[in-house]
Amino acid sequence: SSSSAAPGAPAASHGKGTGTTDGGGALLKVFMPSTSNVYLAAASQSIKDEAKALNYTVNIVENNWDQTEQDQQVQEWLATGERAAAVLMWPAGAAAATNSIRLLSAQAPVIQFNNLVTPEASKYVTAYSGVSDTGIGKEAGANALAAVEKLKAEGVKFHGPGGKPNVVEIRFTAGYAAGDDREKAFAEATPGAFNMLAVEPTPTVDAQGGFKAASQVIPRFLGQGIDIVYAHSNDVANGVVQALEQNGLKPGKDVILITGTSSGDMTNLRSGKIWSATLQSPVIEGALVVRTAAQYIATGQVQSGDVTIESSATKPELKVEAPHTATYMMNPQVTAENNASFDIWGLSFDKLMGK
Amino acid sequence: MTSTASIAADFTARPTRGSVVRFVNSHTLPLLLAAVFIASAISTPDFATFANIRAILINTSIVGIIAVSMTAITISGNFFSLGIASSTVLAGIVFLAVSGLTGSALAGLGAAVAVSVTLGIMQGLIVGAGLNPVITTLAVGSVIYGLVAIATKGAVVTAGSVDVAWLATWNFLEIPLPVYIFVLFTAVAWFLTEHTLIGRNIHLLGANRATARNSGISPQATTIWAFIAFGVGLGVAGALNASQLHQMQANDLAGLTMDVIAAVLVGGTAVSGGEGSPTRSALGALLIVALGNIMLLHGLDNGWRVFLVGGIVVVLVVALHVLRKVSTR
Amino acid sequence: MTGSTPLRLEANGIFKSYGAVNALSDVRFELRAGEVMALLGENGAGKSTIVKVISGLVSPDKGSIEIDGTPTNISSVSLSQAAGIAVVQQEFSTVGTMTVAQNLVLGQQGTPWWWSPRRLNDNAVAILERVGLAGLNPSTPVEELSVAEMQLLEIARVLARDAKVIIFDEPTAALSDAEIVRVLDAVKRLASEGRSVVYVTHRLGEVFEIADRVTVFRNGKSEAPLEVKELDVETIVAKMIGRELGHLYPGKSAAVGEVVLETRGLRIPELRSEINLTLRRGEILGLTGQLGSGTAELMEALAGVGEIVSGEVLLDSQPLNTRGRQNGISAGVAYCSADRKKDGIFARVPIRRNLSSPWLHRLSAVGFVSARQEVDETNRYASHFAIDVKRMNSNVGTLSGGNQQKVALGKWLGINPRVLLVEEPTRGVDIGARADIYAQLRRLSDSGVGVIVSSSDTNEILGLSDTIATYFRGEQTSIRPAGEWTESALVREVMHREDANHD
Amino acid sequence: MNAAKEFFLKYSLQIVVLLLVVGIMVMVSPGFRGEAALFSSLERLIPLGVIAAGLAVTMIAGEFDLSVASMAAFAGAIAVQLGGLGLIASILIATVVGVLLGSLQGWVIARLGISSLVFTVGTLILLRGATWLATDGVPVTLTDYKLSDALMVRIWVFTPLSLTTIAVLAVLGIFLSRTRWGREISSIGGARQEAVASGVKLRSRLVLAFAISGGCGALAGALSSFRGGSATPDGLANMLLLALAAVLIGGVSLTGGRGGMINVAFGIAITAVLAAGMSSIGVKAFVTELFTGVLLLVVILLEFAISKAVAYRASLQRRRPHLAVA
Ligand SMILES: Nc1ncnc2c1ncn2[C@@H]1O[C@H](COP(=O)(O)OP(=O)(O)OP(=O)(O)O)[C@@H](O)[C@H]1O
Ligand SMILES: Nc1ncnc2c1ncn2[C@@H]1O[C@H](COP(=O)(O)OP(=O)(O)OP(=O)(O)O)[C@@H](O)[C@H]1O
Ligand SMILES: [Mg+2]
Ligand SMILES: [Mg+2]
Repeated sequence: SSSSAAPGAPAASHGKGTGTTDGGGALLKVFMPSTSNVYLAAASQSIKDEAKALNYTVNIVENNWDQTEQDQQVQEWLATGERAAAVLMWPAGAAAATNSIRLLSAQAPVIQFNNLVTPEASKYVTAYSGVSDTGIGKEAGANALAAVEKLKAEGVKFHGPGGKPNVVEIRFTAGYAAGDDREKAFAEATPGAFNMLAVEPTPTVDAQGGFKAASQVIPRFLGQGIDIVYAHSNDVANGVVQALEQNGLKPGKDVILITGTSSGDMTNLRSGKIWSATLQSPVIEGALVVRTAAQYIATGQVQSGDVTIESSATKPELKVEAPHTATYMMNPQVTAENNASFDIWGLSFDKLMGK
Repeated sequence: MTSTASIAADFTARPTRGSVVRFVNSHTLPLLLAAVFIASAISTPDFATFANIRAILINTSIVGIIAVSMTAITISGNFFSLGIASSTVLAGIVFLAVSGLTGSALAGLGAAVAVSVTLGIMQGLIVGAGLNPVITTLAVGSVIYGLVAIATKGAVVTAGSVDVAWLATWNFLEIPLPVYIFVLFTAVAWFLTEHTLIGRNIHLLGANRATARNSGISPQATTIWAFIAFGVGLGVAGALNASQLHQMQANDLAGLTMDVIAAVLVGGTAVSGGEGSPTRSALGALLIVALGNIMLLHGLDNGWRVFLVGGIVVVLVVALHVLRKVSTR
Repeated sequence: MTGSTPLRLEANGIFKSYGAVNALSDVRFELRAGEVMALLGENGAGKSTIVKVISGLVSPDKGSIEIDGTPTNISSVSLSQAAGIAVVQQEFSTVGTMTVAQNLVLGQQGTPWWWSPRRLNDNAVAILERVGLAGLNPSTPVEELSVAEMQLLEIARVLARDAKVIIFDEPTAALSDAEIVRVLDAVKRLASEGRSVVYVTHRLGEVFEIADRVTVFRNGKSEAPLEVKELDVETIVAKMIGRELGHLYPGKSAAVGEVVLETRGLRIPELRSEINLTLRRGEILGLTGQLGSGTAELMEALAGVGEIVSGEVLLDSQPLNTRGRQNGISAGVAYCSADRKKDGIFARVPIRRNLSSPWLHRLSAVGFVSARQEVDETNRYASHFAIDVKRMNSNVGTLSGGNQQKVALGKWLGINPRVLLVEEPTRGVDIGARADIYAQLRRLSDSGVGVIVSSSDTNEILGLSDTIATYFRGEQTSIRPAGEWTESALVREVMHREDANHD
Repeated sequence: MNAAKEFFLKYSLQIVVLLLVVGIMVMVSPGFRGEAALFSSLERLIPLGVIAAGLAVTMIAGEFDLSVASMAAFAGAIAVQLGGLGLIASILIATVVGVLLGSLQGWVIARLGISSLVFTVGTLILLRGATWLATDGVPVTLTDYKLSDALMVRIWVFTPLSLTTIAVLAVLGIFLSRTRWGREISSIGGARQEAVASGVKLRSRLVLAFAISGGCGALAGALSSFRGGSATPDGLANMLLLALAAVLIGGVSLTGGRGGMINVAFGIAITAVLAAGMSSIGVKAFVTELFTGVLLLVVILLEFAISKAVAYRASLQRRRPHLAVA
């Protein structure tokens, strides 16, 4: 979804690169939502660690998941006239953050993370790095297809018309862009494979919300038979597990639960009630955004095109080369079987999840 | 003209006005609920299934328990608490942590209730001394939220390997425990407000604080009791919520405070105090959840759901108000 | 006098009822230009109601009002003001949180909307002077004023309006003599300027000093106006009451026993001298004085809701704990305050639960209320006070004032009272209920309960009490057996001499 | 001189708290100094300040407009979508819509005599739903972001945003304390029956109070959405409690009649400095919330203690019986 256009005028005005990934103590200004959520807490810690390793100073300003507040904070910072080598921006609401990003881009290169760059904002954002909601949706789709194949081989019959599996999707909150991407990518990865019964948004993006939505949707389709539930995150799926069980369905047996992000409590994933999740590591995302910034500062350039980084066992050396317009983190599948043996960048699954 | 006969005549001569109106007024909610359920059963295909009704009950139970217990505060003339969400989250986290440590969900439940009641007593002391309840609970709620977020560092809290889920999943006739607890809670709360000294005093305090004081009813002690009742409800609700999902985090339950307040007000408990009942709040909570459910079944998107629930709340509180005015004229 | 010139104000066929109570029925009221019309009648006769109708605060159920011969709509306060009517209401109508200057122009359409605080203050100074409040800082919040100052402020506000008709509803009830003189002077001046004044009062002396004519109200009905010149006090009283006083009060005490309650060197903030009172079994002790004389505070102190500086109270020779109502209640001290709506009853709660409220704990073994016992006992007490047991589940707010007062009294029977403290036992209560209440108080006293009654109604005190203590401006001025007083002497005593020549 | 002394005496509590908060922030945050600190605190005034001012007007009238934050969100959505008409026009239209909806609300409340607390709990939800419908559930953005630049022009430490807030506070302050209608709004909060008996038209003053709060909410929402260039269906939801806290910290009474725009100004100054200072140190959002809670508790406890002391002094005065009337 991101354009391959070279960064706009603001970034060019920062001229040539420093030629080194060593920050020399320069400032990275970070705007992101509240670390009262464990994912953000881990990402924030990882940003600090990586910045320290690359000899950058970081200053993080948190908002309470409120774009208005973030807009204010951006204004305030701009008013101080403080210079930063780059701004790392996690918009509280990407679709509503364009104006702040535009204003920031006049002051320093903006590296956006976590929320995909909107087409409108693309001319103000120097580079994106971090999670790919499209990648997650795609991976979840692939996982779902694989699960169906496996079950078919075991002789399981599905409830939908023509033997297609019946699917209920519990998606992120209505209007939440990450949810739109995950919904769309999943559909594109599974063309015509499923009989989609309903796509129900959660009131909040957590287990509570998952339970609230699922507990009312599931009874409605009990009669038709539900084969697969696709929940946008593991955390949301934890609520779905409860709702399934309360309706007498055994997740993992009667119903296959395919999920996106590997957030939240892992008990259900480890016990197999949740069939699979996709890795979204705050540690990698935090490190990645700092690295992207460092690369840009070093080269003063961006190469057009997207790249998804590999799931390598060791953390790759940071080279002085221009970052891509978008650098996506890996989204490998996480299951009951493989989560114990994870080893990416020398980190176990728990470590990757910031524990 | 000067005899007692004229006074007796004075009593009997006053007609009991508008008995139909009064009946409708005192039974508005049950009548309305019945109407809503019947209409939906006819118009909405998946509504009247066992699983759906059960879903409605389950979704009502936690908001319902809190609404029922907060009714004591409202009746006592102390408006409502603006710190519900963070207090419930705290109770849930205490429940999980203590269950995890001791290996017993019951110990966790006890601890959650104990912590909530302690907080209730503290707030009751402040409010009973004459400070504004709305400000006090708003402030305490913010403080609790901050402290919980700091203490948990934003992490999801669980009970580890200890089984706490049975509290929310144990079921009888396929209806899980929280629903029974909700019903029991409502019944007990009704009994206590109607038939105990403290319940009666809570009513009288809300009906007229000055008269209550002159009649030897201590505003301080009575307020504290109301907050204790509230604390018990919060503790139980927090524990049930946490056990339902085996987890809790600081940011959970963001919309809970408004849901509970709406339930109490839709139930028709007077904000000015002295009037209302826990049963009505329970029905209020049920009505709101049922309406949301019906709209969900009709596939309305979120905007319409919020809009219609808002519209119905407005119409309902206005109708209750007008009925009350007519029947007490 | 006139006949051909239209009356300044004429109200015809006015009806107003509250529930089953006819506050006004077919009332006719007239007012000539430049006259002072006194409006007289017992408590609850409907005086304030007609005043409220004329001031646009209350819409009558029926009736018409003409001003200068033209039918005029005065159904809201602003319409009434626009028609040239200004009123000093019986209850205060100043806003405590606002300043004196702001209150003086509050609700006045005529004041320019942009007036600065200084302009308002200048405006205020001139007005305040007319009622002798020249020294008052116009930017003082009204809640910091004394009762008398507030009353004078209200009068000042009305004087400031260039009104054709000015109504005073008991303007002098809270004032001392010097202030009263000032108000009466102001009234005379208004009349001499050609304005019409309606003057509601219970002080008959004032009538003869300032009024030209008198309209008497009785039970919501009006009598034809009478010329003051042709009247004397006895005629007026007979017109007002329409019956003989004798039947109202029960007999006096038969026998007086040992001491029930005693105060020794009691000092409370509002009273300048020590109070030493003795109440004996079988007697009713009456305390009387004007508003602000200190009787209310003395009763509150005895009940445990007021402040005591020093001294002690003995109940049956044992020291009584006077800190908090709860102690008083457990010692058997019952207390009925003067304002039952404010702190004597629970209006939106059924009679039964009102009656049981002070002693419910007695019926609750382990916190659970015994419903049967509650029904039994409340029914018993209700019948004592002639409250219909069939109505026990009706809210007290739906009862008439007299029956509300019976509930406020009756609820104390359940604590097994040893002493009953009653303030203003019959305020706003009509004659039938009054007799009941007096009889009941006497019966309680005869049965050994110590009864202390405080009232600003000297007639009531004289008729009911065996011993009377009088108070004037924070001082106890006498304690004497009731038999030693005549009504006029007692009135003179509480008004303190200067006022005596008024009747 | 005397007036200054009176001012300090009247607002002593708020002044002390403000100085305390400023002092602490300057001490703990090296960056929170001078113009930058002033600017960043002033920028917090939109939307908080204007919403608080509107809420305060209804509280002074003895009522509550709990729908004010939802009104802000709704108006923000309208303003952004009308962006094509130009900055001023769309903000004005949104504000007028707020005034109209507020008046309607006030009229219903006055007409029925219903508790505004109860009624506006309903409209709070209703307007939020309306915002969802108006935005179709997704964030709506300006088509031309440059429109918002005019709002961010800096004039020393001010921007048109903070200047608007100051203007709103000043106008409302003068309106409430210096004009007849304004004083009548305070009077119906201070003593409703007495005010009516004095000739104040209750209904129209209630309508006026709610029109002001609706207009303030809408103005704040429109301005804040223009600054961000966008409006979200669930935006500004936390503003109700923040504004309530600010108003209460400023010393406006929950029971009506007491307090004015100077109190509101103090309240929002205290909360704005706290929030801006905290954010400049990079304190986590929940710590800021914790501090706001503590501050609120401290303020009401102090206020309580002061009121008790005043009552005690008054009772001492009462012991001198009978104030002489001149
Ligand atoms: N708002 C009201 N609701 C119900 N009854 C009322 C109301 N106002 C007055 N009444 C009743 O109407 C009757 C007339 O009252 P009103 O106040 O006019 O008497 P009044 O002559 O002014 O008495 P007082 O001398 O005590 O002031 C009384 O029975 C009173 O209780
Ligand atoms: N504040 C009020 N608001 C509404 N109705 C009231 C109010 N006060 C009294 N009433 C109604 O007015 C009626 C009579 O009250 P009021 O005090 O005038 O009685 P009363 O004429 O004094 O009766 P009694 O014969 O007992 O002396 C009651 O039926 C009550 O319903
Ligand atoms: Mg009167
Ligand atoms: Mg009466």
